[in-house]
Order: sequence, then structure tokens, then C-alpha cells
Amino acid sequence: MTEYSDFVRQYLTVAIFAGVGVGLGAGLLGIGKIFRPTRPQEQKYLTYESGVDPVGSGWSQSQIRYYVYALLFVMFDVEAVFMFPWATQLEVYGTFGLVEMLVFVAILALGLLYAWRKKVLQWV
Amino acid sequence: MLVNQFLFLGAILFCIGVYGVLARRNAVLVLMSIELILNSVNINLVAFGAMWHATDPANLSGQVFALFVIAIAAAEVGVGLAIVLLIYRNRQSIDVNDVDLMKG
Amino acid sequence: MTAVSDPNQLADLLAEATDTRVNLDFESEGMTLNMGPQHPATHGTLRIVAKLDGEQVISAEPICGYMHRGYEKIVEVRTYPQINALINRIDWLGSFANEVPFILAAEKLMGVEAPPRAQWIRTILFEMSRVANISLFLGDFGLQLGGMTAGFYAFRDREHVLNQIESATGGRFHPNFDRIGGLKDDLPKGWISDSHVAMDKLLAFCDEMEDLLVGNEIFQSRTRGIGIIPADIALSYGLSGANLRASGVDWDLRRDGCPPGLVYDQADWKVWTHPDGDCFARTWVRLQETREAAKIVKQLLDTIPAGPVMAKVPRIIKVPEGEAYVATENPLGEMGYYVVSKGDLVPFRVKIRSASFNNISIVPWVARGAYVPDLISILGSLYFILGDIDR
Amino acid sequence: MTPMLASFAPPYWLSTLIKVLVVGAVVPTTALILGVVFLFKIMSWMQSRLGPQEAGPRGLLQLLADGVKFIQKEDIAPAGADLWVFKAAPLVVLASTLLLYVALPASAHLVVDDLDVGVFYVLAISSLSVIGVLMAGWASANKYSLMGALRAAGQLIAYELPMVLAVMGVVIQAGTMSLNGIVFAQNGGAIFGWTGIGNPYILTQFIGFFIFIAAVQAELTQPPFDMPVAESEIVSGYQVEYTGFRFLIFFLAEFATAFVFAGIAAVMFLGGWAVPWLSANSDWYYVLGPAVLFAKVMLVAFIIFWVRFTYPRLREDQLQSFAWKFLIPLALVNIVATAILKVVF
Amino acid sequence: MLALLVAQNIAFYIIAALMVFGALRVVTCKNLMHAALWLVLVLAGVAAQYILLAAEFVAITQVLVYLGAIIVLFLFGIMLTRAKTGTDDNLDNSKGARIGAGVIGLLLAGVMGYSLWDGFGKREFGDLLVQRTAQVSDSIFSTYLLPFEVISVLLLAALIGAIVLARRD
Amino acid sequence: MGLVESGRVPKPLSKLLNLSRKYSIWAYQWGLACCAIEMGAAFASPRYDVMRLGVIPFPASPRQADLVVIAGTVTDKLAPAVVRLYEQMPDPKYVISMGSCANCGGPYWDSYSVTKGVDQLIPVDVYVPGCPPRPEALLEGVLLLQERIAHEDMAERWKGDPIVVS
Amino acid sequence: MRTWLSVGRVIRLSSADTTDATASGASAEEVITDEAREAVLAELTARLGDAVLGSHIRPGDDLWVRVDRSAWRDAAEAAKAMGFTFFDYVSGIDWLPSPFGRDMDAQEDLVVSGAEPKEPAPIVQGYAGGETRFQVIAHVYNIATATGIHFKADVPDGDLTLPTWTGVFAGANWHERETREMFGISFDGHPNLINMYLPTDFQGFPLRKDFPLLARRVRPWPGIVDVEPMPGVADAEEGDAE
Repeated sequence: MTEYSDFVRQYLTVAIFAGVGVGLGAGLLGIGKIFRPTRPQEQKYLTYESGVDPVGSGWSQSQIRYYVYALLFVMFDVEAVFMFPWATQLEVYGTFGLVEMLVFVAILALGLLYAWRKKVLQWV
Repeated sequence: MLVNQFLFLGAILFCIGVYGVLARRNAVLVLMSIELILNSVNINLVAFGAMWHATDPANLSGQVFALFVIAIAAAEVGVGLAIVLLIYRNRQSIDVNDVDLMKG
Repeated sequence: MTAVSDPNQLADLLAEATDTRVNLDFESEGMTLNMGPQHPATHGTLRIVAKLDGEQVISAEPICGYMHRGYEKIVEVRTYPQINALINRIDWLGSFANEVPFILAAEKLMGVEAPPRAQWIRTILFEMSRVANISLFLGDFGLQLGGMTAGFYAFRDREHVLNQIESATGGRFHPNFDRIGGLKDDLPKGWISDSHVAMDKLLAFCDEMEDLLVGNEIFQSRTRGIGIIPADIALSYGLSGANLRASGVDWDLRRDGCPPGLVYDQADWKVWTHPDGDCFARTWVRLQETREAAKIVKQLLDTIPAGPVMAKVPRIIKVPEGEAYVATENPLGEMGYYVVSKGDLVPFRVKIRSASFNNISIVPWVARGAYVPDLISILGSLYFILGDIDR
Repeated sequence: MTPMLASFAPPYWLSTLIKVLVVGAVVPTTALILGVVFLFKIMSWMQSRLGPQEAGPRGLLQLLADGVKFIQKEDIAPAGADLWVFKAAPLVVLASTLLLYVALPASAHLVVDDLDVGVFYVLAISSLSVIGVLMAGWASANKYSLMGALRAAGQLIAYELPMVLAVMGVVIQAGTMSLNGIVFAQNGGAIFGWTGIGNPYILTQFIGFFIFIAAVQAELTQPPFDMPVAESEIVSGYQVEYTGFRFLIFFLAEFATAFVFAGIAAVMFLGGWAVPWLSANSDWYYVLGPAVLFAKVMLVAFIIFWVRFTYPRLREDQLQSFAWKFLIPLALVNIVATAILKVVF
Repeated sequence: MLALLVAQNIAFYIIAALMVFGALRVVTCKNLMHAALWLVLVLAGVAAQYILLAAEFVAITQVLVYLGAIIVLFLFGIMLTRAKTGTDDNLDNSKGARIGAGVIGLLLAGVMGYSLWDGFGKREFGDLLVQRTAQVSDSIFSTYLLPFEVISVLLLAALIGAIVLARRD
Repeated sequence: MGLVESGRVPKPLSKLLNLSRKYSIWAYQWGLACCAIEMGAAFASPRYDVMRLGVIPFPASPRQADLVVIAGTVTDKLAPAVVRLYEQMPDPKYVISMGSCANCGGPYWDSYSVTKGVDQLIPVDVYVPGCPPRPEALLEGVLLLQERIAHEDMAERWKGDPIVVS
Repeated sequence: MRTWLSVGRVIRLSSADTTDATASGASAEEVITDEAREAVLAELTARLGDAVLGSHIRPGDDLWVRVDRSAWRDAAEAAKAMGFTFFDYVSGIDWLPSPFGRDMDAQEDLVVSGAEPKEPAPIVQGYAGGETRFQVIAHVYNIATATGIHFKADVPDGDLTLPTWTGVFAGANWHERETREMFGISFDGHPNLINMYLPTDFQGFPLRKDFPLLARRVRPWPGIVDVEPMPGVADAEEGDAE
């Protein structure tokens, strides 16, 4: 039971730090708010675009390739998730664990190979 | 803590997710709602896992199942968004009501 | 891919939309990226409007005129010596080199020739401004591609040349040293040996740049095969200087069309060309050119003849009636002055043919289909000076 | 003195308060140190300049002056911006940076949380800053921002993966994910039975170290991977519209992240807070640990910044290919090789 | 002991309230980007609940995969389909459909609430044990070895499918 | 309303604030004409190295800048952009007009397309004369500007006369 | 060293072959005619026929050819076919003497020189003659023979248009835009004839002689110090400079 409470406390600290991170930034911004001037000018709030009126709307249909990269990332991220527990316990599993993971990695590596061969890893 | 706390939370999230799937017409939002559903399921799984683990320390089925669900969710979102993008590219719209590819 | 497929039509639409005052939103698909007039990539106030599909450029249109100072009109109301002071500021990096073709054109109309010593010094200073100009290019191009240290080294070593120019002419930047019929002054004492030292430093700088930048793998991958300009296209756009030679055209006005008054035939040097026509070729040719320029300077320093630096010319310069076109191989490329005189104190009409104007006019052609980061490589390697485009 | 320190067990709230205060002081300090030392001093030295000289002795307070100045700068949000998202984005980045410090051990006990899943936690948290970046880029309603954010996100996720895979070798060797556990494993390790210097994993995992440093470089969006903030094309990417203090938060977060990543690299590959000749259980590390770690961090940071000031930048597709076609396969091969060696020996 | 229990419950309810609020915003808000950011809140809350349930590894996995990767996918999806900066009224179905969905949701909630209460009542967790990563690993590599390998095939299939879909040709 | 602007800051604090502004002048990279190269030499050349004085030429956008050096000819076509970029800078902000063209039109005083002095468009703090001024002149201008900032009263910020480097 | 008369010769100076670098100026001076350019002119005349309205050769230096404006584009094509592939520039000339007094200089200057604002002088065209106030001039180059041709064409006041060269020399695009902006001469078939330098709402064509520089009208040139009083006297006072 004590183990559990220690465990939760560890993560309570993490949560506190997340709060502190936001609070620190917000607090400093608050201090800044006391000091900083506000001097509205006609063009101050226009979007910066090298000094001219924004041309066209601000939106881009950026290419799909970013999406493919993100997708590949997700898949391999999941792979890595399964790899970490395996890595800590490899000594216990020995050859058996090694073979299991090799199969796992090989199957996903096929995916990378596929993407490579289909040329989605390079620009059009 | 009660087991039901978590189960109820899961149930509420599940219902919100169902509402989202039915009420939204933007495909990306529909996918987000599905994520809500999957997460509510995961909460249930982990809660049950914790419950059984407390009695049988060797039993981690709940967590492992949650891991598998996360993996499957990743695959689901990947393919789902790819389909959405494909639809967007072809029709400049991601309104699920407009998508009637299957109808002749 | 795009609604508009005809490049000309697209360019028109684009130009319409990018007018300074009226910005039409003609966007059908994709995004219009605007760079400039305030943009680090445009060395000043050029504006590039690129229509993008993702990161790929469908078309890019340079908008110039932000630095248009009306040179061709102003010179019609200035006397020849006044013009000489003014035109330094066209290509502000190769300042002395701007003066020479104009002075030569005036000399041609007047039938005057500078004494040999003046011709030697002219050539030396001409090449020095080339070194000063292109050494900055090497650093700046590195800066454009993210290698910030190169820029600092360029500014550091360029000072050696500027010092020499300053001690000879009194002007670090805009010497206003050339005169019709010769030069303003003779060289100061000890200048020749100092110049040798400076040129050695610049040669060392070239080696350093080759190590730091041109030889760098990332640099090469950013420039090789990017922005290829074939020779015939280059000719029909009137590209000149290193941009033309990088496309494999063996053409250098210093060698092939050298006007009298410059003594390039007195030195042993080589015109470098590169067959590739890509950004790397342009950089490489420029690097070699800097070395050659330093070599020319060193050779000419050893052979300067003695004698006066000024021919006999009237104190009030009135150029006889006539028309003349003189072009020289300036650091940026061919710079020429078409001078029409009516026998007055002032020229009747001067057409300034500046190198960057032609060099940049190829951007819409060469940028089509490039990626946004390549646009930077292309712009950087074409190497322009705003004043030289807009005048 | 040291035994007393070891027996000092304050209640949770007090220890947490101390931790918060210490980390709250350490984060800006490390960011300032890295900024001044590398951005101003080392960079100037490499570029044969002097760098800032006026603010404070030899200009050492330059960044402090910058900080105070930025506080009094006007805060501008462009008219088209999504206000809340725009304002929250720097905080997300700052919080994710701060969370990284939680796991960084300065000695066996001088650590905020010695998590059982330390490495895993670090990797998970480091992927959070992507959200902040995408928020910033999207909310600015600026084309440069958007392009920069997309590039940054594409790059951060592309290099997150080599980073994850690079540390796998270390985890296999150490058999634990706890960062302190990794330090102990290195300190008490042996190279073919020789225990003279322990077993700093840089010797066996030099491929992992290389991949990790390259990935860190990319995560920090520094040259040669600084396409997302490339000045010469998209001005400064997702930071374009940020003024005053919000910009400073990005700026500080960048250096703080550099510090903590260098720290993680030092812990995982260079033996962390321990020195080889002194057992990791020694009480001396209460004092020595932070100093040793700091020295190692500066060493790693020097490598990172040296590359930064020397190389031109890679193009977006080139850096993606570099990640996917070189680093990731290499990391996979490294994992397999490490695993085989681990099982065989 | 009691204090811990109270603290646990307080933490649970705070997080749960945030999550429910976030989830409601996800399904109702008029701005795609905001919906995604609310989803971030919900997912982070889920990770926090895992921590409360002493499931460390899944919690961090939740952060790594959901917050670090899937959310990025969503954000890319939103940006690639060119969402508007401001609010967008075209995200929801007609009012009738929404009411119907709400009714279905409430009905489901009723049914599930009843059955859950019926099934588990006031059952306590008992003493929670921290579920360490090594145990998770042991479980995967013993009982669930086959599903684990199947996951890789599934990921491969998803990858290939998505690449085929996303390719531009 | 910020304290700094209202001038109700206690003396030691306002001194600190002034000092920080004095030693941290971020200048954004915008060269216009010939002077841009001399500005570049002052900014980037190891020989002049304006960073010594605390002028940091990092930002590429006006949003993070404190100082803009208008280095070169301002044409009528460019004038709207100059004004906009100036206005897009956050307060407090400073302007150095470098070179004859920016000061008064310089050698292009009679041209049909050149604005006769950037002070017609935006308020100028320091004028640096020369065509182009040497980098040292710009450094002198920066020093004078720093001098002024050190004794600046933010409430009175807009009332001083411009400085001319001579 | 070379004098002007030898310019037309190609002297390859690459370090490999510097043998013929010493073209003697003496022999060149004896040449009064320039056979190479005569030949170019002859071929152009053959290709364009009557369209060649006038020509001027400065031996060893340059060639001017005035063509009819209907043949403007044909001239470009002919030149390109003859190997003149390097495009240099296109521009215009306004031959109208400045209506703002002599050289549009300051009033003080006029007082010093004693000249009253005079009647507008007659329009006198330059080399290769001409009939109209506006002429368009273009330069193309043959890099194989290192010779250039200056083409000129008359543009009558009533109809300031000319066929475009953009189809022949792509680089003409910007030059024609510039010419249109500066002189108001438009080019038929140009794809994109918009302002190059000046804001859209700019009034007038700056390089026309009757476009006043208002700053000068308002305030005289402050820098005149060394202009001698009488042009006639000045001839007698010619001296060494420096």
C-alpha cells in the first residue's frame, strides 16, 4: 500500500510541475502586463507578411506527405511502446524474447520498406 | 475508491462519444468522437485490470488489453484520416453526409 | 493539379493580384507565399510572390521597383562628373566597377584614351571590387542556406579589400575615383605591397570558403541539381556573368569584348565555366572567379607602368554628339551604358543595362516546380543587388 | 554532513515545495547559461568576434537584460489570431520543458522523481511540445507560421522516432528504464570484465549516441535541421507573430530543452552524475553529482552547438529522408545487434 | 490511509469533471482546432486516471501515443483539410439529428448506468498494487504472445492501407 | 495600461528597466540599399561587431525587434511597407535613420520616385549622416541611442528631439 | 592594349592560348570599313528586305540598324537565326529636346550661362536616322563573333505600339515592361504588360522628356560650383585637368 501511495505521489509531483510550468509562464506574463505599454497603431495588428498586405487567404493545402510521415511515426511509435517492456526484460526472456521481437520488428520494417519502395518517403 | 467511479466515467465518455458520432457531420470530428469511445473502453479495461490485479498480482490482462486497444486505435485513426484526406482531395469536403460513395 | 495550367495566364493573374496596392484574392487552390519587401532572403527589398502547392512552387513572380530611384532620368540632368559620383550606387557592392563602363563610354564618344598607368589601376580596382563583391556573395549565400558562420567570415575578410580600395581612392564604398581621361589620383605609397598581402588573404579566404561551404555535403545537396538553367535559355534571357558561364557558355566580356581602357590582356588568367547550370555551378564559378580576380590583381600590380594617370582633357567636360554602348564584365555580369550625347554638359539619354535586371528576370522560369527551400538557393545563387535591378 | 542529508526526510508538501523552487530556479538558470555561453560566447568565438561586452562583466548578463527588456515589451496578438490558442501555446511548450526536468537526476537522491519508467517518460513528454508548436503556428493565422509549424511538426515527429529507438539499446543494456538505474548500471558495469571505468554506454552504444544527438539537434530545430524556423524563407516559422515575453518563453524553452536533452544524453551515454572511479552509492555525490552532470552536459551541449554554428541547413525532404532512410534503419539494426549481443553474452 | 482515500477521490472527481467537460466540448464546439485541443485535455485526463489506477506503463503509453502521435495526426488532418480559423457552423448535423443523437446518448447512459450499478454496486478496489512495466512485459510475452504478433501484422496492414490511400497518383 | 508607459515607476526600478533596454536592443534585419551593406558590416563583421554593444541582430521579423535601422533609400513604393513594418514592431521601439537617402533623399533628392527622408513617415530617434556612413558611424549612433535610453523617461518618450551623429 | 577599332575582334585570352593576343592597333586604324559588320548588315537586308530603313556602322565597334516597325519582330527572328542569340536589352529614346530649358538644369545655371529659355529645338534623331519622336532601341549579341546589333524602330506618336519580342527572346519581357512604363510605348502580344517599378497609380511616363522633375522645378540644384560662364569662352580656357 505504501508503494501505491509513493507511486501516486510521484505523479502528483509531475502534475504539480505541469501546473508550475503553466503558472510560471502565466505569472511572468502577468508581471509583464504590469509593465508593458499598450500603444495601438493602425497596422500593428495586421498579420506580418514582409510588410505588405497578406496575399490570398492564410490557408494552405499542404501536401499529403506530412500526413504520411505522421502516419509512419504513429505506427513505429506503437512498435516502440511494445519494445520498451521487452527491452527491460530481455535478460529474462533470452533467445525466445529475441526471436519474438525480431519477428515483430521485421514485420513492421516491411512497412517501412513498402513506404520506401512506394516512394512516399521522398517528395513527389 | 469504487470500481463504479471509473466504470461510470467510462460510460459517460462513451455516451458523449456516441452523441458525437451521431451529431457531427465533419469527418475529423467523427473520428475524434470515436477516440472518445475507445478511451472510455480503455478506462474500463484498466479499471477491471486494476481490480483483478489487486486480487491476483499475476493478472495484468486489463493493462495489456488497453495497450492493444491503443495500438488498434492508432491504426484506426491512421487509416480513418487517410480516407478522410482522400475524400477531401476528391471532393473538397469532409462532410460525412455528402459521402455516399457506396451508393451506386 | 491546378485550375490554371497555362503558365502565362497564371503569371498574369499572379501579377495582377500582387500589385502593390490592390491584392486580389484569386486563389483557387494552394497558397500564395509572399516574400519581401522585408525578407532576409531577398537582400533588401525585392518581393517574390510565389504560388504554392504544398511546398512546391507553381509560379514565382519577382516584384521589383521598391528600390527604383529613377537613375535614367536623373542622369539626364547631371553633368558627367556628377553622374560618375552617382552611378557608384547602382551595384553598391561592386562600386568602382560601375564607374568604368560609363567613363569608357564617355571616353569613346570624346575620343580620349587614358594613359597606360591609369588603365592598369582601373583594371586593378575593377578586379578588387569584384573580389569585394563576390566574397560577400559567398558568405551571404552560406547565410541564406543556414550556415551563419560563412557570412561572418566573408564580412571579416572583405575588409582587407575595402581597406585597399579606401586607401587608394578615399572611399570605402563609393570611390568616385574614375575620371574621363584617367583617374583622380595616383596610388599612395606602399599600396602595391599592401595589396599583395590583401589579395593573399583573400585567396586564403577562398580556400576557407571552399572548405567550410562549397565542399560541405549539406551545401552540395542543397545546390546540386537545383535551379538548372540550360545555355540557350540563359542566352535568350540575357543572363550574363557567372550565371551564364555556369550554364556552360564560355563568354566573358573581359576576354572577348574587352573595351580599350582596361588591360585584361596583360595578365594570364582563365575564364571558368561549368557545364551543370545549377546553383552549385554558379557558386563554384563565382568562387573560381574570385580567385582569378585576385590573381589578375596580383599580376597587374607587378607590371604597373610608370607615368601620368590623367590624359589631357578639357576642364569642362562636354561630350561630342554621338551614341555609344560600352559594356564591361562587372561582378554581377554585363553592365553597359548606352550613352546618347547631344554635345551638352549632360548626356541626352543614358540607358543603363544592368546585369541583375536580366539575371532576375529568369526567376519565373527557373522557379517553376521548385520547392520553397530551393527558391532560396536559386535566388541566392543568381546573386542580385537590388540597386542593380531597379536602378 | 552527508549522512544527515540522507536522513533528511521532509514531509511531502515540503519536499515538493523545495523541488519546485529548485527546478524553478534551475530551468531559467540553465537556459541562461547555455544561451550566454554558447549563443553569445562560443558562437562569437567561432566567428572571430567578441560578442556582447557591455551588459555586466564581459557581457555575461546580456540574456538577463534581454529578459527584463522583453517583460516591458508590448504584447501583440494579430487581429486574425485565435486568441486563446495563441496565448496558450508558449505555456504548453514551457510546461513540457519543465516536465522534462522532473526526471533528470543530478545524483541518486537529488532528483525530483526517480520514475520507474524514466526514459519512457522523458520520450513521452518530449513529444508534447509538438502540440504547442502546432498550436502556435495555427493560431497565428500567418502563412509563415503555418508553414513553419507544419514543417516543425513533421520534423519533430520524424526525429522523435530515432530518439526513441536510439535509447532502446541503452535500455536493453541496462535492463531498466529508470534513469538512475541506468547511471548505476553504467557506474557498476564492466567492459569485458574490466571495471576500471565502469561501462559508459557511449563506448558500446556509440551508434545510439550519434542517433540521439542528431535527433536532439532536430528536436531543437537547430541547424542543420532548422528548416522550420529558417530565417531566409519563412522568417522564423511558428514564432513569427510572437512578441515580448511570449517570444522569450519560446526562446528560453529552446535553451532549457537543449540543456535537459544534453543532460539525458549525458545520463544515458556518459555515465550521468557518476564518475567511474567512485562508487555510485557514495554520499559524495550529493555534492559532486550536480557538478559532474553539469560538466558532462556542457560537453554534450558543446557538440550540439558546434554543429549548429557550422552547418548549413538541410532541406525539408532531405532531413526527412535522413531520418527515415538512414537514422531509423540504423537504429533498428543497432537494437537488433545490441539485443543479440545481450542474449549471447 | 483514509487521507489517501479522500485524496484519491478528490483527484478522481476533479479529473473526471474536467474530462467530461472536455468531452462535451469536443462534441459540441464550433471550431475544429478547439475540439482537438479539448480532446487533448480528455486524453491527458485518461492518462491521469490510469495513474490513479496504478497502471503506470499504460499511462505513459497514453501520453506517448495519444498526445504525442495521434493528436498530431488529427492536427495534421485538420490543417490538411483546411479548417477555418474562426468558428465553423458546418460541423454539426441538423438540429433534429442532434436531438436524436442526444436522446440515443442519454438512453445509452441510462441503460449502462443501470447495468453497471446492478453489476458492481459499491464494490471497492481493495488495495491497489502498482503494476510495474516488467509485469506488463511478462504478461505480453507469455499469455498474449500471439495477439502481440498479430498487432504487428495489423499495424503493417494499416500502414500499407493508409499509404495506398494517401498516395498522390 | 502599463506602468512603464504611465511613468509611475519608482526610480531604481525604472533605472533597471532602462538599463535592460539599453543593453538589449534587438534589431531586425532589413537593409534597403548601399547602407545595408555597411549596416551588415556593423552587424556581422567581426571588425565592427555591433553585438558588443548589446545590439542583437537575430530577429527576422519586426515582432521581436526593438530597433529598426532604416539603411538606405526609401522610395514612394516602399513607403507603405516602411510604415507598416514600423507599426508592427511592439513598443517601446526605436528608429535609426542611416545614410543620406533615409535622412533626406540624399543624392536622389530630385528623383520622381524617392521619398525625401524617412522622417516624413515614421519618427526617427537617431540620424546617421553619410553616403553611406561608415560602420563606425552607425556604432556611434547606437551608442548615442543607448545613452538616451539610459536616461529615458517613458512617459516623455515621444517628446525629445532626434539625435544627429556628427 | 587595344584601341576602339579592334574591339570587334575576338581575342581568346584563356591561359592556354595567348598567342594572338597582341592585335596591333596600328593595322586596325587603317581599316576604314568593317567587313564583318558590312556582311551582317547585308545579310540582315537580305532577310528583311525593304524593312531596313537605315543603318550606321562605326567600324570595329558597333552596328545600328533601323527597321520598320512592322518588321520589328522579324528583325529579332532574323538576328536570332543569324547567331545573335544573346539578348541584351530593349529600351526607348525620346528625341524631343527637353522643353524645360537647356538640359533641364537649374535656373541659376541658366543665369550663369546667359541663355534664356529658348524655343524648342527641332527633333534630331541619332545614328541610323528616324522620323518620329520616340524610338525603340534594342541590342542583341552574337557571342561567337563578339559582334552586336543595335536595332532601332520608329514609333509614331499617334500609335505607340510595337510587336513584342517576348516570343523570340524571353528576356525581352521585363525590358518591354520597363519601356512601357517609362515611355508609354506598349508592345502587342506581351503577356503581362504591367508596371515594373512604380506604384499603379503613378501618373505619367518618367523618361519622356516632357516629364518634369518637380523637385528641380521647385528648388534649383544646389551643387553647381564649377560650371564656367560661357561655353564660347570655355573653349579657350581648356586646360589640363589636375
